[in-house]
Amino acid sequence: MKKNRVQIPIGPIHPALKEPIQIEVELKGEHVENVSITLGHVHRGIEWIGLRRNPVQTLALAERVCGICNIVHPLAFCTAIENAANIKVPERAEYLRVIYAELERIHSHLLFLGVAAHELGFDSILHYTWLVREKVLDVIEYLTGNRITKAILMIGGVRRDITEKQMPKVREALEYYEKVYKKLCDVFLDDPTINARTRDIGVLTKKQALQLCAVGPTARASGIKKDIRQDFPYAAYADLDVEAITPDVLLNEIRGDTFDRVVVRVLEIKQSLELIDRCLKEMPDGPILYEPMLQRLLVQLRQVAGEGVALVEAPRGELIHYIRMEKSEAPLAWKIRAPTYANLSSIVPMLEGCELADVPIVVASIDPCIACANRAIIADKNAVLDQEKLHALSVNKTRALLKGGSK
Amino acid sequence: MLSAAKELFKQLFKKPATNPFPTKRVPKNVSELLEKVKRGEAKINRPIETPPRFRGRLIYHEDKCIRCKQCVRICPANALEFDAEHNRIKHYVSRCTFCGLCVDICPVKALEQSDEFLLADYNKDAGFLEAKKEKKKTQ
Amino acid sequence: MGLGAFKRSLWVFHLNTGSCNGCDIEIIAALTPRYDVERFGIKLVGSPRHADVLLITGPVTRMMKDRLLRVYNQTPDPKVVVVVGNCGATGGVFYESYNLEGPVDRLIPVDIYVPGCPPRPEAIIDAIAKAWAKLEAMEAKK
Amino acid sequence: MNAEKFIGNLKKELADLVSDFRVVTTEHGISNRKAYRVWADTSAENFKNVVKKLFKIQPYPHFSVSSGFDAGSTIEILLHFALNYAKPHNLVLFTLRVKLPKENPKMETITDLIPGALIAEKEKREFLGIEIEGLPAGHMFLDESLAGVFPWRRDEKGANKIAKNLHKGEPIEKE
Amino acid sequence: MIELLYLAASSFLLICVALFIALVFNGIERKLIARMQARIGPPIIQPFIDIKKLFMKENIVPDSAIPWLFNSMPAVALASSLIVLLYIPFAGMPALLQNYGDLILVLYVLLLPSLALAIGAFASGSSFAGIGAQREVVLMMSYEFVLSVVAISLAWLFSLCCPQANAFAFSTITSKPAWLLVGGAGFLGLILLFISSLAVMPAKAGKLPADIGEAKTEIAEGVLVEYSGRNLALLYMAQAVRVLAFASLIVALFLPWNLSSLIAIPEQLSMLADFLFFLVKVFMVMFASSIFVSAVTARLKVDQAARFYIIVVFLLSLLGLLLIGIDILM
Ligand code: SF4
Ligand code: SF4
Ligand code: SF4
Ligand code: SF4
Ligand code: SF4
Ligand code: SF4
Ligand code: SF4
Ligand code: SF4
Repeated sequence: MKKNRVQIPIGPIHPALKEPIQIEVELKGEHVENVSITLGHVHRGIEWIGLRRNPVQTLALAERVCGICNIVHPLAFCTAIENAANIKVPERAEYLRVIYAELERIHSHLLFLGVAAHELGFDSILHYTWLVREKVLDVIEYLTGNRITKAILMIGGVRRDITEKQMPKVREALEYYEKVYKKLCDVFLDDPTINARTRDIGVLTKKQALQLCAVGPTARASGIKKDIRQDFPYAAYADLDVEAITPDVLLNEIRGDTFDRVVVRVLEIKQSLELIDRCLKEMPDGPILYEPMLQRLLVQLRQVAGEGVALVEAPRGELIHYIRMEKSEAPLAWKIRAPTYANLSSIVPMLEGCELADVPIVVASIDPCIACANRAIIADKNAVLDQEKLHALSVNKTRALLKGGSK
Repeated sequence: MLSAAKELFKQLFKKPATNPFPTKRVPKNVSELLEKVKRGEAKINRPIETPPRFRGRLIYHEDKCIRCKQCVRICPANALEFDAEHNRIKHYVSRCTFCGLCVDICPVKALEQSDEFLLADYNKDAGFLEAKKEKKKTQ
Repeated sequence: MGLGAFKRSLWVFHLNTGSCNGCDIEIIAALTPRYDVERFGIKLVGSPRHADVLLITGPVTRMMKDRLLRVYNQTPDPKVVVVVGNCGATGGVFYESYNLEGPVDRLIPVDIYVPGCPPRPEAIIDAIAKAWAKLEAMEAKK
Repeated sequence: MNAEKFIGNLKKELADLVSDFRVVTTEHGISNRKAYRVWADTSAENFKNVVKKLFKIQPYPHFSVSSGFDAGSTIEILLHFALNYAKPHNLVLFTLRVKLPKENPKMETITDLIPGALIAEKEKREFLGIEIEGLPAGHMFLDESLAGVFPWRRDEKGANKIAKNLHKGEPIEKE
Repeated sequence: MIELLYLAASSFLLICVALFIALVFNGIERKLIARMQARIGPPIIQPFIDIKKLFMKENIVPDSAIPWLFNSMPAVALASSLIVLLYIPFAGMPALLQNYGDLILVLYVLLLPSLALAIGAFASGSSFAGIGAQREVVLMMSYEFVLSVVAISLAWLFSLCCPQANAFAFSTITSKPAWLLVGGAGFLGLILLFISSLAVMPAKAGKLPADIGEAKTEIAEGVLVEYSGRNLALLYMAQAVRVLAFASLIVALFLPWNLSSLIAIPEQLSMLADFLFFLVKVFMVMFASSIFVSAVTARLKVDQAARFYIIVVFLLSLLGLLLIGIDILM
């Protein structure tokens, strides 16, 4: 329509992105010609702060890497320290960890569905999913004492048990979700407008997903059967034989588009419900902490010299924490890599060629939580990020490095 | 679309899911309303109930405290300070993360968490924890 | 002119200056059916020009400092600034860092603080009630 | 391929490129299933060859991230790879350590092999002041005012001098 | 002279009443949408409160804007939406300005608010607003075709049935319900025309799934982004009146029955009853075409919406025209 290009900065304070991140899309008419991403707006230097505090204090900090996945960050942090210090977590605690983590996944995926609907302008569904989500928040608050920040994990176990008396409420919530799950499927998978707005939009091929190190539902929607819960034993997932969900389970095909990423998340809600149910049934009795005395735990941690690394499947994908202890109060090194950090690069190929109207939903479809990605990374002021990457991609193609990777 | 449309249409005739805290609508005059509530002439709706484990505002039992300062040392947000002048612990509500680590570490249970969470204030230092308060909750 | 209409039609602009999202999702939750602040005429708007209330979360990172000031200036008077969550009020758990310029009240005047990490949605509603009370007090003085 | 066998392979392939090849296992759950973490050291010259070798053993090695810290006289960079993925319970978490001299920390980029490593490499450059050869020159990405500051350094280039205590409203150095 | 004064006074009265009704309907709409979303929702008088508040706020003109254009367009938008109402026969009463314009004119005037909005947005100099304005124009072009087909079909129908009258005049069109003039095929054709007019409503009203010009998540309120205070209040009212005007138009064209002609009502009350009945009809039209639809749909993209109007709805209306043609000619 118009020859000259318009640059529309989306963010850092754009209504579609509740968090500050700057995505600059260059438009030709309504079509996206060029994308560049700027981060760093919410960089708080968490890792650096963590090097000034003892591990138990840092646990509270890890919890505030992100307000949405605040089980998985402490979980990865604890697992890394336990790995460094050779701490064996009691079995009951491992099951409790899984229950809390899966409750969080349900809340996070429902939140995603609401946000996705909102990005499509479908606010009625935003209200519906967030109303449904209140139930799991109630359960989380009931078990941990707060709706959002759970403060439930502790190095060597969990801080609070699920007592027999609390079981009925948890069960009731599971039943409630069994019931609404069908409706959620109807709403998200059969709705013509949602379909029209997400099918074949923002495609990420399997090859691109591999090259850009995509993780979690983003990778699975492109057909990579990666899921840390399935691949790498941690907590009680070692006993649970989780299976990675790809969209072909439901649709018999994989397109790697925005719709597929919605499908994966909808199916994972069901999977989480089943996992919680199993854990409640199979959870063994026993202690929930390796060392119930906080003081003694701290003294012991001060003696640790060594390093540990942990992989955890967060709602948005693989999360990794690395920690190095050197016989002192505070750790020597702490590195967090949250899933959005890994998935962010995937936005660029997804957006190329999209229309402006698709930008919010495509960006939302990796379920970005910039809080985490930013805690350490910084930004590109120019449009370098994508150009470099596209260049790298083309280099890669010629080298034909992919053997098993392509579709 | 049809299933969503049906759900939404049905909802028209159902009761809304909203908890009308503190009043259903903006009160004509808030200060007057609060006065009336005090006198027992009017009632405001309760917020959604907090569960027994809820981690609200801290309560400090000065008489139990042995001044070991463990809580000051563990607090991740630097919200607790030892007030040497008055020989007691001082707590900044507007720094607290409500994590409960201080409660866990206190050897004599001189700290506990109440169910109080309606803490909004015009002054961020208003929340200093000065005197002990009885825990309201029964559980 | 009476502030009555102002009180019953607060339009809100939400700005994240480096929070962990915890407070932000509770703000959105306050809009959803369980809490529904629209019954008070409260509406989340997409442009600071339409706003009467700024809801600020987060400890203000280096990069967001200028934006915070700009948004504050873009908001037409009269306006109310509410800081949601402790990291915006004091820095909270992030109280020592090399990339923070906060807390918010060092940069712009703040009317109401909502302690919590994050506060429950109803604590945010409570803050709104306090805002009404403050507006009434302002009017009474005139 | 199960993890044990995969690790055997890995060890054989990397034998002349790495030193201190360690396998650490932890056990989880009632079934005591093992999780495998492999650690290995290599030199700045060899590290890229190791990464290339990984492509031989694993069709597309998943690069998770690189960590790094100031160890006093050296800067250690750790590259974390998730190998043998998509095989239930048999993922191998491989960490490759490269020690760089503090005076002249320099390493090659791997973005030509793994484009997704871009952000992690930039992060190392910004936070530890490592020169990454072949990584397109970007700007200083931390805010302009932070030029020359590498927050993760423990020496005078670190962030201590600019850090603030928000509760007190003063620089941290004063404490 | 007296005549003219009388006209002016009654126009003024009508405008006030219409403004009031438009805002009440807007309040009801917000309430109903909230209820569908399981919320309590704002009070019905919320629009009045909002507008009163907006008038109290500062009116900011951005530096990049062309001030006179930027400031005048909201008033133009409101005025033009109100004027439309003077042409439309309200509740069986002849329209106040019925001697000064016809259906064609009304359709044109009804375009003005959208145009004013687009011009104001261009004048604000914001790129968000610019994109919003572009979209608004594209959309406008796509649905106007539909409306012209509807107008032509009706006029054709009436020109054959009442050859002596001006077929485009409202007095003709509302003199008897179109439905009574046609046989089976034509009836079907009218239904199609009715449906296509309803389908245009969301776009005309700026409601989902076609609120593309304001798309909050993409372009931050688009055309409205730079407006504040008084200007925003005027635009808000213009929006509400525009919906009312278009809904009244649909009612006038397709649902002209009066309550008093259907059931026996005492003479003194018949005016009032007709008026209320008219409002009910308008509301039903709004509910079916705008309120309910916007609660249960996602936002379409401009090209999707434009394609929908140009292909689906346009064809539907053409088919309606064809059927009516068949009916008349055979
Ligand atoms: S309604 Fe949605 S897009 Fe709009 S400001 Fe709120 S969260 Fe953002
Ligand atoms: S002396 Fe006791 S309280 Fe103090 S650090 Fe040692 S174990 Fe902890
Ligand atoms: S992107 Fe995720 S974390 Fe961020 S506001 Fe949206 S839902 Fe919350
Ligand atoms: S991806 Fe990161 S920021 Fe987002 S929810 Fe997960 S941990 Fe939080
Ligand atoms: S609850 Fe946590 S943050 Fe609050 S004072 Fe206690 S330890 Fe500190
Ligand atoms: S830990 Fe308990 S006893 Fe010790 S100083 Fe704190 S409150 Fe007092
Ligand atoms: S029980 Fe433990 S924590 Fe408590 S006073 Fe004794 S040694 Fe200290
Ligand atoms: S106050 Fe707490 S929950 Fe809220 S944004 Fe800050 S750290 Fe997150």
